[in-house]
Amino acid sequence: MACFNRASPALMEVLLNFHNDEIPWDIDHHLVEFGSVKYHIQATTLDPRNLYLSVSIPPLSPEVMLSNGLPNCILQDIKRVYSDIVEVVRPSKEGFMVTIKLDFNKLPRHKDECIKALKDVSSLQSVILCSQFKDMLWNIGSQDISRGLHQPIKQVCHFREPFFLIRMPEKITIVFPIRLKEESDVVLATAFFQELVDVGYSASCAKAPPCTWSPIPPPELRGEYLQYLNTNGGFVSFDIFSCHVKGVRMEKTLWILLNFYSYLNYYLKSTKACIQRKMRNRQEGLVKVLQKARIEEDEDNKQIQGPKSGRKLISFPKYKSFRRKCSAFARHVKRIRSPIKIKALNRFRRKWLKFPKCSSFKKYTKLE
Amino acid sequence: MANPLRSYLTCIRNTLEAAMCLQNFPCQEVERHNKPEVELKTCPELLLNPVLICRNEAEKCLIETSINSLRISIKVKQSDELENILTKKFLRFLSMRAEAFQVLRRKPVQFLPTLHGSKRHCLAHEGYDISFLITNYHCEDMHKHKLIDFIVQFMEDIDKEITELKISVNTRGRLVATEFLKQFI
Amino acid sequence: MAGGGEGSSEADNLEAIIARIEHKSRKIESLLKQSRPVEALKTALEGSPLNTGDERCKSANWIVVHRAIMAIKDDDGMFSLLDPEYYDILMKYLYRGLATGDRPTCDQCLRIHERLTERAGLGCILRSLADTVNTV
Amino acid sequence: MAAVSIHQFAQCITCHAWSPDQTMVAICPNNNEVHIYKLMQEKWEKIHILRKHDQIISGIDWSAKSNKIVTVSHDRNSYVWNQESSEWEPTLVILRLNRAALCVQWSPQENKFAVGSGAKTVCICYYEQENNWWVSKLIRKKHNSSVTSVAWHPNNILLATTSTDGKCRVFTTFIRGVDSRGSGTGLPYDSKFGEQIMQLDLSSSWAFAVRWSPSGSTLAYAGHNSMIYFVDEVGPSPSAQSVSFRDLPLRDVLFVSEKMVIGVGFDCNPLLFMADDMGTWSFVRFLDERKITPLNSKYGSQLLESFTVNQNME
Repeated sequence: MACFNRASPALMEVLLNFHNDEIPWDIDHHLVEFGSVKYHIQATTLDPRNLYLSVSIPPLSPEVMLSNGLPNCILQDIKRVYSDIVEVVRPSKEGFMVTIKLDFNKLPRHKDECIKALKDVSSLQSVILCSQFKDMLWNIGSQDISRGLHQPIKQVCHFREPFFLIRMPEKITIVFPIRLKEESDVVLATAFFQELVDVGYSASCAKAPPCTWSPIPPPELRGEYLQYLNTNGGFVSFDIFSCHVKGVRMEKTLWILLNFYSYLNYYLKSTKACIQRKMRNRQEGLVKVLQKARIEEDEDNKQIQGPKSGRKLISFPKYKSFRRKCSAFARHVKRIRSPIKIKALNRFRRKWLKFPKCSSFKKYTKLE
Repeated sequence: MANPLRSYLTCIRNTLEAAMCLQNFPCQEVERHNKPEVELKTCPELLLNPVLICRNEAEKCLIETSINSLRISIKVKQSDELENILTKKFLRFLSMRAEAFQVLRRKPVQFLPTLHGSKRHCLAHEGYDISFLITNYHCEDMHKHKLIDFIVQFMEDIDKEITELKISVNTRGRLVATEFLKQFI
Repeated sequence: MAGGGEGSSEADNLEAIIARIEHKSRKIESLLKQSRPVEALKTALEGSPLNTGDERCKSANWIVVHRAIMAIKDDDGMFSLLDPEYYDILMKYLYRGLATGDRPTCDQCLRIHERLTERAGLGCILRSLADTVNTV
Repeated sequence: MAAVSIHQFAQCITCHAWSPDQTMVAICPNNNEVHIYKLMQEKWEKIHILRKHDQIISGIDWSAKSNKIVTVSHDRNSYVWNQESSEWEPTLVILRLNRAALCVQWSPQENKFAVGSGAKTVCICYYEQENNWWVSKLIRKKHNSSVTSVAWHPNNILLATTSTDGKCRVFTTFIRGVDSRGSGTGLPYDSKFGEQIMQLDLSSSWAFAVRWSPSGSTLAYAGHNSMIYFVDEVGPSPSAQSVSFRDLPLRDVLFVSEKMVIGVGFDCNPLLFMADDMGTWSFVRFLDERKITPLNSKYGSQLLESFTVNQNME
């Protein structure tokens, strides 16, 4: 579920095609991304410069109902981001959270700028998500506190992977409970979190939100539903201070955090692929070693060998002539061979043969 | 002082050289059968003493020899969970491709024969990571010393591969973690 | 061949074997004090209870042999003094040491195993593998 | 000494036998066939293929006087091959085995042959003239494991066997109507067929390759524990020597003379053993100087049985 790109590539393509085509045409497209983000794109030849884009995304929190359309603050954000080229249409299309009208006449003339603008439109989903998230961050706790209920924790379900927000006086902590399917993923992820924590302490990342990992739930979460605290990969927490959400950094920070799970999963997937690749290389190397052990067929063809002659300086092209010479030599040897009298060895063996003193020891026993 | 890994592998190599004196041997129990006696274990007189060669508590190699086959079971060092998982992954990867190796058994030996009928080798009870079965047929179409080279290289490579994989996973993790946190800046 | 002297493995014999091993143990300690590790090793290997099926005797003797093996520091010195008749029995005990999984023992046994194989050949290993009757 | 000549007949040869005049050799190329090669114009030509067995052939013997070939196989059968005109004609010998046959040898008088088997038995086969039929008589007792080799004493009566139970045994194989009493065996006249004369329990592991010296006074066999055993005074009180050597175990031995034995085995290099004037046996050296270069791999990975060189030396 890699959705690090804010802009949806599919949506972007539709918009670009629509923009580039000289001849106006009817569009009535439905797009679904990540299983739960739905788009509807509609344009008609009657109104060639306007395009209607509707979007529906699952709510960040089970407590928030968005079926009645987006809250005002989010609409404000949309208006702010897209200022002049986009207009929010009310009521939104049936079954969608929001419908916007994109006025192609208002797109910038310069090509690059125009593409950038379309890209911004394609990232409508992220704008809405971040806006929701921001809203939640601001409101968390404060409402409850005002109502007299001290409940600084909010559970957020993004793509069915819940995480927790904990409001503290000076910071907001985001806690990701890590649940993974495979045992090997857990180990790889744990190693990754270790690195994440280490890197977080290094000077180069001092400005990033401090990150911690713990195999057990942070104390703030005690009392939450066990089903959410039941993890196999522990808990990763990021502390968000005001400096991380100041001005333009706000949206970036929120988007990164919203994508933490995807980032993790992408990391695991690519790491496993990398391991697999390395293992395959190693396996191929080993298979080669084993193949070398095989007694080759061509060795069989080397039928007649000269008796231990010192003539080993052959190059491959000369192999045949060498073989001929060898066999001639062997024939010669056979002819001059006379019956070998091993008994003669008795005479020579004192002179010629070394007796391994230590290797052959014997006992002589009379058996019953 | 010699390199301990080298002595360990040399010991295994020498033991295998001695143990790998296999011959075609038809089954005594079942008519017209010819099966690796080391797997059947029906005739104790056709088995040699199994030997367990350890480098330490974590790394060991069991060599069981019979008249027509021998089985080598290896336990690879795994000092932490990551090494453990990488070893498992690697050996499973290789076992799935056992046909490429021929001599690799699909499942490692999970039991330990009690050596000389005693209880003292209880260290080895956890089982092994991977096993090789070598029969006289392997020795007939492969060079014995090269086959042993393979086993030894396999053991060396597993060690190397696990170390390298671990370094690679950690380096990768660090890079990706840095990239992740840099996004905030 | 060294060892293997014990023909019978009668129960009343076991006590005698244990007593002899204890005696050996004292002798080895004294030899080690005199810095004569090879003599100690020879003493340890001599009269090893091979034929008996009794684990207690075998373990007792192993403890003694282990003590002597671990005291060997100079391999070349050892082999210059150790007669070939001890090779086969030493090889058997080296395999016993290698099976322990104890790192110092394994290191020591691996080193001596390599040197012993150079000297005594693969035949010596085979005599250890193949002798299913006289075990240590 | 280097090999006189090397000829690659097959990737793997499981057993072989020389023709009486040693111009031919019968080999099994690790399958169910016997290939007969003849040396013609200094080249080995394949002249016959004997196909009758349906499993791997484990033993071949070629009788010196009567020019008959006997083969045994894991298929539990044996064939005696007679050369008629230019072809080899097989005669099936029903061994009455329910396990593989492992080894075979013609008796010195060539009126009997012995087969060792995986059924822990030995078959003594002899020819019944009136029925034109080879009869197999079994020695069922004594062996506790497969019989790995058989060897006939020159007296045509005593048979030595080795087994994977580690023992070497000697039996009498007197068969009424085939053997005559008192044929110089020095054995009591009442010795019965299949009676065990001696059992040697020297080897702590599998025993292989039993052979008699030419005179029949010494018996040699090999253990898988890299030992070779020499036994004199075969009978009720034999004397034995064990010689251990530093290399891999033997699979076959050959007496070149009373005092000289050559052993072959997993070292792929024949070993020479000799007895000194006192009769003490010891390992002398390897026959092939090319030792200690295992990298030279053309020679296969094991040498289970090979007397290419030795036969020429006799």
